[in-house]
Amino acid sequence: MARYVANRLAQAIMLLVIVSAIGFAILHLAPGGPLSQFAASAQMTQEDLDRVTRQLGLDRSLPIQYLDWFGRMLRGDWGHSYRDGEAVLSVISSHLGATLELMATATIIAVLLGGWIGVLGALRRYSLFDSLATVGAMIALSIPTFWFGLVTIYIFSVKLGWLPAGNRETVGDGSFLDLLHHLIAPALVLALVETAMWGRFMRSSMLEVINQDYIRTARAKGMPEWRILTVHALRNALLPMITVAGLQFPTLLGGALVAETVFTWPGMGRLFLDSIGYRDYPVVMGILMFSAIMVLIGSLLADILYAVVDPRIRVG
Amino acid sequence: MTSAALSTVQLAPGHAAWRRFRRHRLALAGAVIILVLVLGSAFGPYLLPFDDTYIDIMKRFAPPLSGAHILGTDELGRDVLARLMMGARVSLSIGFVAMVIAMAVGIAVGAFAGFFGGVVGAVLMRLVDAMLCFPTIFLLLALAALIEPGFVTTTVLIAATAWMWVARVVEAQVRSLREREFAVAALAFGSSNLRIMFRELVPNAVAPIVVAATLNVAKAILLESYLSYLGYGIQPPAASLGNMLNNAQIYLTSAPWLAIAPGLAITLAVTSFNFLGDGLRDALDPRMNIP
Amino acid sequence: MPGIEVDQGIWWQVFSPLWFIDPDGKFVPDLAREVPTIENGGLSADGLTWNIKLRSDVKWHDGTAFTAEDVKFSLELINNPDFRARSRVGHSLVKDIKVVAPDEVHWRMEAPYSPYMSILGSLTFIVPKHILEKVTDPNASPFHNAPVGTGPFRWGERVPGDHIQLNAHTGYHGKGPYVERVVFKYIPDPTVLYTQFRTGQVDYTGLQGILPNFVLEAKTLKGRKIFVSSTSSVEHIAPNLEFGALADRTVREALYLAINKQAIIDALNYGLPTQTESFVPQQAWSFQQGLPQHKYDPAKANTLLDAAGWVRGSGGVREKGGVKLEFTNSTTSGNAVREQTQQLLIQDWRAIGAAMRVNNMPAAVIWGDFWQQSKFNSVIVGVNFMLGSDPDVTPRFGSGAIPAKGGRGYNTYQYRNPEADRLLAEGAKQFDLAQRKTTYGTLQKLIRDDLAILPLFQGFIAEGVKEGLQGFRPNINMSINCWNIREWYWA
Amino acid sequence: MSSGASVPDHVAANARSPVLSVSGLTTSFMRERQWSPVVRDVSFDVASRETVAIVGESGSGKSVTALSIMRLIPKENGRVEGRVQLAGRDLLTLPEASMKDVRGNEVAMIFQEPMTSLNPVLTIGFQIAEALIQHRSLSRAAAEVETIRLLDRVRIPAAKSRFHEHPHRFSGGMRQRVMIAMALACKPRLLIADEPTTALDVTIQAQILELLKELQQEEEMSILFITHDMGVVAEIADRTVVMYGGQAVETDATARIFASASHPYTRSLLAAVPRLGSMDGRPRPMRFPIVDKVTGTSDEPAETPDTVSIAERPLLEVSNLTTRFPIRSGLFGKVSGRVHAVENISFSLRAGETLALVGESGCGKSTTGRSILKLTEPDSGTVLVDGQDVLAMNARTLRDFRKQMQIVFQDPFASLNPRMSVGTAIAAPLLANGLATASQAREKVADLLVRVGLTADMAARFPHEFSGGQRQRICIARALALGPKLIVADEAVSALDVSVKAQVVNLMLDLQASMGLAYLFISHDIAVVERMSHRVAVMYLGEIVETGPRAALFGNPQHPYTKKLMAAVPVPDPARRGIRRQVANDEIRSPVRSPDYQPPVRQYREVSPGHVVQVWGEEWSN
Repeated sequence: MARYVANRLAQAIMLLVIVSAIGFAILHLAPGGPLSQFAASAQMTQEDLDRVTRQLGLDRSLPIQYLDWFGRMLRGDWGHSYRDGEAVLSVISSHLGATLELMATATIIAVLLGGWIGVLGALRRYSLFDSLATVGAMIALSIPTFWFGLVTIYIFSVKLGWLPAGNRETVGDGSFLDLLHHLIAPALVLALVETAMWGRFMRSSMLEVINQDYIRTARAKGMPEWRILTVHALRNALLPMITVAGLQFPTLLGGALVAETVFTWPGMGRLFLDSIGYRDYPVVMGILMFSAIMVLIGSLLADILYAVVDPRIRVG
Repeated sequence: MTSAALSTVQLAPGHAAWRRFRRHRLALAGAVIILVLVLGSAFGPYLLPFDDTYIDIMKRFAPPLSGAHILGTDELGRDVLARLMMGARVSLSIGFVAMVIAMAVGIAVGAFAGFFGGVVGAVLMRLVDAMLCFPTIFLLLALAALIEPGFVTTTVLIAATAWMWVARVVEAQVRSLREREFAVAALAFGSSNLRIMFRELVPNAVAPIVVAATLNVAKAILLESYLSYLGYGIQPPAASLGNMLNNAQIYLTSAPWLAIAPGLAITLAVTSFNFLGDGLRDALDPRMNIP
Repeated sequence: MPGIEVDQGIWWQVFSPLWFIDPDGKFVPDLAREVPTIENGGLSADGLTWNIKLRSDVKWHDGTAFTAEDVKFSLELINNPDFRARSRVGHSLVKDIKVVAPDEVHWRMEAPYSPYMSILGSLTFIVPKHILEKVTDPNASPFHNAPVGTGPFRWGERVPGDHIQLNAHTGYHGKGPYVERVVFKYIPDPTVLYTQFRTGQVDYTGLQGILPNFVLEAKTLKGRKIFVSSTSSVEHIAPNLEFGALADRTVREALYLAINKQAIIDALNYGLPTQTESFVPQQAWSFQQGLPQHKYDPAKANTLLDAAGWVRGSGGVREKGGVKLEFTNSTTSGNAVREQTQQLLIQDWRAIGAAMRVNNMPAAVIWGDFWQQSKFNSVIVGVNFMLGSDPDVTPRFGSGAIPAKGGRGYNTYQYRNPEADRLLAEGAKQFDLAQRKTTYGTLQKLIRDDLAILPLFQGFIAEGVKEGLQGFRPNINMSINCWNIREWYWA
Repeated sequence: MSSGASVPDHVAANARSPVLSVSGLTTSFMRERQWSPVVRDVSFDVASRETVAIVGESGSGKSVTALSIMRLIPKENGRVEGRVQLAGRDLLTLPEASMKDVRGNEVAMIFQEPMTSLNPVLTIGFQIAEALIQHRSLSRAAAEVETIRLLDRVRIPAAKSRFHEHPHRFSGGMRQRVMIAMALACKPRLLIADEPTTALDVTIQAQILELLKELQQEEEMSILFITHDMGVVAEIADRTVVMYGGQAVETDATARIFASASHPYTRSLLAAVPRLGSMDGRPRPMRFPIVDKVTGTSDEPAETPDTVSIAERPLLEVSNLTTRFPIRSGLFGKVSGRVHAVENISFSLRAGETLALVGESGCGKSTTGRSILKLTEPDSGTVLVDGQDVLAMNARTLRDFRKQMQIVFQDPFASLNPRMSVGTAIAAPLLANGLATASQAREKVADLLVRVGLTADMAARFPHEFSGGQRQRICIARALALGPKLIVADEAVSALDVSVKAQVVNLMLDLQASMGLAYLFISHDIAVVERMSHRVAVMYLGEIVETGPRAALFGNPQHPYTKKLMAAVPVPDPARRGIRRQVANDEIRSPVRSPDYQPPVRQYREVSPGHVVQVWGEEWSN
C-alpha cells in the first residue's frame, strides 16, 4: 500500500508540473496584465507602469519567471497578491473555510438525498417515483445554476424576505444560527445539481448491481428482500460512488464558484473570479495549484478508500 | 446458455437501437423539442415583423402579450421573441460546433492513446488528466478572461474544456476493443494501424461517442450561459441565450420576463439534449437488452 | 500603494492627509495646522518652496506621536524606487525634504506645480515611519493587513473577500468619530448590493452605488434615503485621433451630432446624469460656462459628411479616399449600461452611414496595452480628468503625454495641439485662482471645438442611506463620498 | 411428449410421490409489447434421491425452466404458468414470503458462473452462515461452526482459516465448492444445478461431478442438473429431459436415451457428440455423421483422405519458443514476477496436417498460437514458416507475410466487427493488402461464402443476423480470403453448440482436403481433438509434456498429466456411470514465477516413432 501511494504521489507531482506549466503559460501569454486595473483607476503614466512591471519581475522572460515561481512554490513561498500584498497561501486559507463549508453542506445533502432517490429509483424502476426523479434530475442538471440562484434570491429574499440575499454571516453576529441562515440558500442551490448527479450515479450503480449473479444467488438462498438490498446490493453499489466522489470534486468546486458569485459568498470561487479579473497572477496560480492538488488528493483518497473497502483490490 | 451467447454485443446497427429509443418517450420528446428549436431559430426570425437588433427606445420594457410583441421588449425596446430566436441560433450553433471540435480532438487523442498505449498513451492521457485537474469553469474562465470574447473564441474555449472527457471515453473503449478478436484478426490479416483504429475500433465506440456528443452539446450551451453570466461571452448587439440572461439579471425585479424567457429556453434546450443523450445511452447500450 | 477605489474608502478612515478638500472645493487642514498659501508664507511666491506646519497633538493608533518625520518618510517612500507606488505625478518634483521642527517640514519643488496642492489634499496619506522603517520590503509587509494610521478609525479585522471592520479611534484629533465601528462589506454584484440594501443588510451603498434602473424604485422605499450626486468623472466616447476616419474632425462632429444623447441620459440612465460638454465637472471652480451645446441632429450630420466628401458606398457605409467610415467601439465587457449605449450608438450612427462594431473586453485586457498604447478605435469610458480638485490635464491632453509615442502620461486619445500645450504649461505655473480659471476655460473651449472627446454626460452616483444615519455629505472633490464617515452618526 | 407417468423401472421401485413435479410449465417474456413463450408446456418429475438432467443446446429454455421453478424470473417482464409442485405444494401460487422459506431451505440452487455468483465484498463464511441463520435460526457462533463443517464437507482445504476470506481469493473450482456448501447448508430436498461445471476446466469438472455424486448419496437429496454436455449427462443423470426450442422433446431413463433415442433431435444431438476412444484404430481424422433433426436419418461418417504432405520440409517449424509476460509493479514498473506462458517449446507442422495443442486454461496454448503469428512478441526461439523466420521480420515484411498464415478465434461473436457487413469483413483483408479492386473483392467474397457453406447474398448482412455457427464460418471465410497455408484455430469450435460444432469441424476437414491447409488446432476439448487431428501435443504450464501421432498418444498415454486429462473427460456412455473415478483434489497450478526463476532443463524420451514424452519429476510421483 505504501508503495502504491508513493507511486501515485510521484504521478501526482508530475501532473502538477504539467498543470502549473499550462496554467502559467495561459495566464502570462494572454493579453492584459495585472497593471491594467491600476492604469485605469489610478492615474499612472507609462513610466510608472514600466517601473512597477520591473518591480514585479514581469519584464523577465516567461521560462525564467516560471522557474522562479516554481522554485519558490516548492519552498512554500507561493508569492504575494498583487492587490493587497498578502501572502497567497494566507489569501487562500482565509477563503477556504467558506468554500469548504458550502461544499460540505451541499455534498452531505446531495449524498443523502441523491443516494436515497437513486436507490429507490433503481428498485422501483419505471415507477412514477422513478420517472419523476429522472425528469427532475435531468431538469436540475439543465438549469443554469446562477439563474436558479437569482430566482431563489428573488423569491426567498426579495419577495418573501425569509432568507438573506447573500454573504456568509451578519457582521457582528456570526452565531451558528446566523451562519446556518446564510448557508441555506447557496447550499441548496449548489446541492441541486449535486443531488441530481448523485441520484443518477446511484441509480445506475444500483441497477448494475441488482442484475448481478450474486444477487440472484442471494435470492436463491432465500434471503429476505430488505437484506438483499442492504447487505448484498447497497454495499456493492456504493463502491463506485467512492470514485464518483473523487471525480466530482472539480465539478463541485466549479459549481461553488457560480453559487459563490450569485450569493456573494466569500470563498475560493469568488476569489478566483476576482483575481482573474485583476490578473493577480500569484493568486490565480495559487488557486489553480491548490485546486489541482485538491483534485489529485481527492482521486488519490478515493482510490485508497476503494482499495480499503473493496476486498478484490489489494495494491502493493 | 453457453458462454458464447453472453460474450458480446449483439448490436443491430440502427434497428433494435431505434426501437429501444422510440420506447424512451422523454428522449423522443427531447428530439422533437430540439428539432423545433433548430427549425425555430433557423427560420423563425424571418417570420417575425421585428429585427432582433432594432432598438425602439420609447418602447422599452413592454411586458409580454402587450401589442405586437409576444414576449414583450427588452431594455432597449427590442422584440424579445426575435432576440430569443437569434439567441437560440447562436447558442445552438456554439453548442454544435463546440461539440464537433471537442469530438474531433477527443476521438483523435483517445484513439491514439488507447490504440498505442505505452509511452504515447501515457503522455496523452497524463495531458488529459492535467487538463481535468482544473475545474471546468476555472479553466474556462482562465481562458476566457484572457481572450477577446466572440463567437469563435467562445466556441473554441468551450471545446477546449470538453474534449478531455471524450478522449477518456474513447481511450477506454479503444483500449478494450483492440484486445477483441476482430481487432486482432484485422492485425493478423495485415491491416495498417490507422485502418484498424478508425475502420474497426472507433466505429465500435460509436455508442458512447454519440451519447457523449449529445451531452456535450447540452454542456456547451450551459457553459456559454455561464460564460456570459460571468461577463465573458458573445458580443452585443448579437444575442445569445446566455448574454440575454446576463443582461436581464439587473431587471429581475422590474422586468422578470427578460430573465425568464432565456432562462427557460436554456433549460429547455439543455434538458432536451440531456434527455436525448439519456435515451441514446439506453438505446445503444446492449446491456439494456431484455432477455 | 497599488490599489483600487475600494481601498480609498478604507484609507480615508484609517489614515489622514495633510489637508482635505471639502464639498465646496476649499482646502481644510487635517494633519497640517494650516493650508500653505503664498499669503501665509507656506508657499514661496514662485511656488518652489513649501513649508508645512503640522499639528502636534496627533497620535498614531498605537499611541506614538505623529511628527514631521512621518511626513518626510511618507513622501520619500513614494519616491523610493523599490516601492510600488501607483503614481508619482507631482511627487517626483519634490526635493530636499527637511524636518525643521517636530511640527514643521520643508521641501523644494523642481518646478512650480500648483496641482500638487490638490494631490496632497486628496490622494496622499501619511504613513507611520516608526513602523514602516523597520520593514525590509515595503511592498509585502504585514502592515497591509494591520495598518496603523492617524485616522478616525483603527483597523479591526479583515475577512478577505467578505468584509473589513474598522473600530472607532477614541483619540482622533479631529471631529468625531461618532459611530463605534464601520464594516465595509465586499459585494461585487450591484444587483445583490441593492437587494441587500433593500432587505436592510446594508446601511449605506457606497462606491458602486445603486444601479440607475433601481433608483426610481429605491426612492419609494420606506426608511431609505437616496442621494444622486454628480462625480467628477466624465462619461465620454474616446476616439483614437490617429485612427482612420476618426482622425477627421468633421467625422467626429457628425458622429457627435448623430448621438441621441437624450435617449442615453433619459432612457438608459433614467434621467439621473446631467449633460456636459466639458471634461471639468460643472461643480468645480474651473468649469467653463457657455460651451457650445450638443444637439441631436442626424440631418445636419449627413449634410456635413456629404459636404466633406464622405460618400455612401456598399452597405450604406460612407467612404472617402479609400477610408471607410467604420470603426470598433470597446468598453469593459459586462458593463450593462455602456453596452446598451453602444447598441444605441450603432443604430444612431448607421443612420448617417457610419458603421460601428462592438469589441468589448474584460477590464484586465482593455485597460492594458490596448488602451495605454492606443490600440483601440474608440472606447466608452468614464474618466476623472481632475487631479483632486485641480483641472490640470497635462497627462491627458498634453502632446508629450502620449504613451504610444513614448510620452509620459495617458493621453491615449493621441491629442496634439500646440495651443493646448501652451495653456497647460501656463496653468501649472499659476497659483492665482482667477488667472487659472481663464487659462483652463480657454482650454475647455479648445478641447470642445476639437472634439478630442465626445462627452456624453457627467458621471453620477446614486447612493442609498438608511434613514437615521446622518452626516452623509457627497464630495465631488473626493473620489468617494464616504470620505467623512467620522462625522456620521445615528439619529 | 412424455409426462411424469413414464417412470423408469429402476427408480420406480423406490418411487413414492415425486419431490418435484413440474407440469405444463410455460414461461413467457415480454418482447415488443407481446408475451412470447420461451418455455412451452414442459412437464417432468424428480423423484427422491434421483438425479434428473435437463439437456439442450443454447436457447432451448433449460435455464429458464430452472429459474421458473425457483420463481427467480423477474416479474416486470416475465410470466410463469403451469404447476410446480414441491412435495405436493404448488410453488407458483405460494405467497412471496413463504417462497423465501422454500428457496435455499427446501430447494437450493447453484449456477454456471462461479466467478460472479458470489458477492465480492462479503466473506464466503458470511455468505454461507447467512443462510443458516436465516433458515435454521442458528446463533452466529453456531452458524460459524456449521459453516466450517460444510466447507470441510465440500473438501475445501483448511476450511477454518478460509472462513474469513473473500471470494476473489478462491479459484473457480473452489468457488463452485463454496456455492455447493451454501446450497447444502439447509439440507435441501432438491438441488438445482444450472450448468455448474461448464465454466470449469475438465479436471476440475470431474472433481465437482464426483463431489456432487458423493454428497447426493450422503444427503439423500434429489438433483435437477441442467447441462448442454451429453458426456456430463451420461456421467450423472438417472433420467434425462431433452429440451429443444422451449419444449421437452424427450424424457426417459438416461441409458435408454443414449441407447435408443426416439426423437430425431435427440439422435442428431447424440450423433454430434464426440466420444473419446471412438477413434481407436483409425489413423486419419474423421467427419461427424450428420443427423437430420426432423427425420433422424444419418449419413455415414467417412474418414478423410490423406492430406498430409510428404514434402521434406514441414510448413511450420517452431523451435525453442518462449513467451513470458512480465508482471510489473511499483513506481518504475519493476518486474516483480513473470508469467511463463510458453516455455521452450518446439514442434513442426506439415502442409495438410492438423496438429492439436491441448491443455487446460493457463497452459499457454493460445499464447503459443499468437506468438507464432507474432501477434504477441515472444522472448526467444524461432518460428519458420515455409523456411522463413517470422520472428525476425520487420513490420513491413511481416504485414506482407501474414497472407501465409491466418487465425480463427474461439468467440465468433467477438471475432466479427459488429459494425461491418459480413461482405466488408471478408473483403477487408484483400482491400487492406491492396490485393483486389472493389469488384474483384465482391466476387471473391461470394466465392468464399459459398465455399464455407453459406450463400453469396449473405454478404450484405451484418453479423448479428447470423447464428454462432454461421459466424464461425464467416470467420473462416475471412481467414481464407488471403489464401493462407496455415490456419491457427484458437479454440475455434469450443464455444459452439454441439451440433454446430460437428458441422464446423466437418467444414474444416473438407477445406483441409480441398485446399491442403495446415491447422494448428488449439483446444481444451480432447474428444474433438481425437476426432480431427493427425498429431497431438499436450501442454501443461507452458511446456509440451507429451507429443505424438494422435493414435499413438491416445492409445498409449505416458505422461501422468496426459493420463489425468484423459481420465477427467466425461464419457457419453451411461454404462460407465457406476465407475467411481479416483479424482485428486488438486488445483491447476499457476504459471507465475518469481523474476529470478530458472526453468529446469527438460529431458524427453521417445516412446514410439514420433511419440515423445517429457521425463517427469517428483511432483507427479503419487
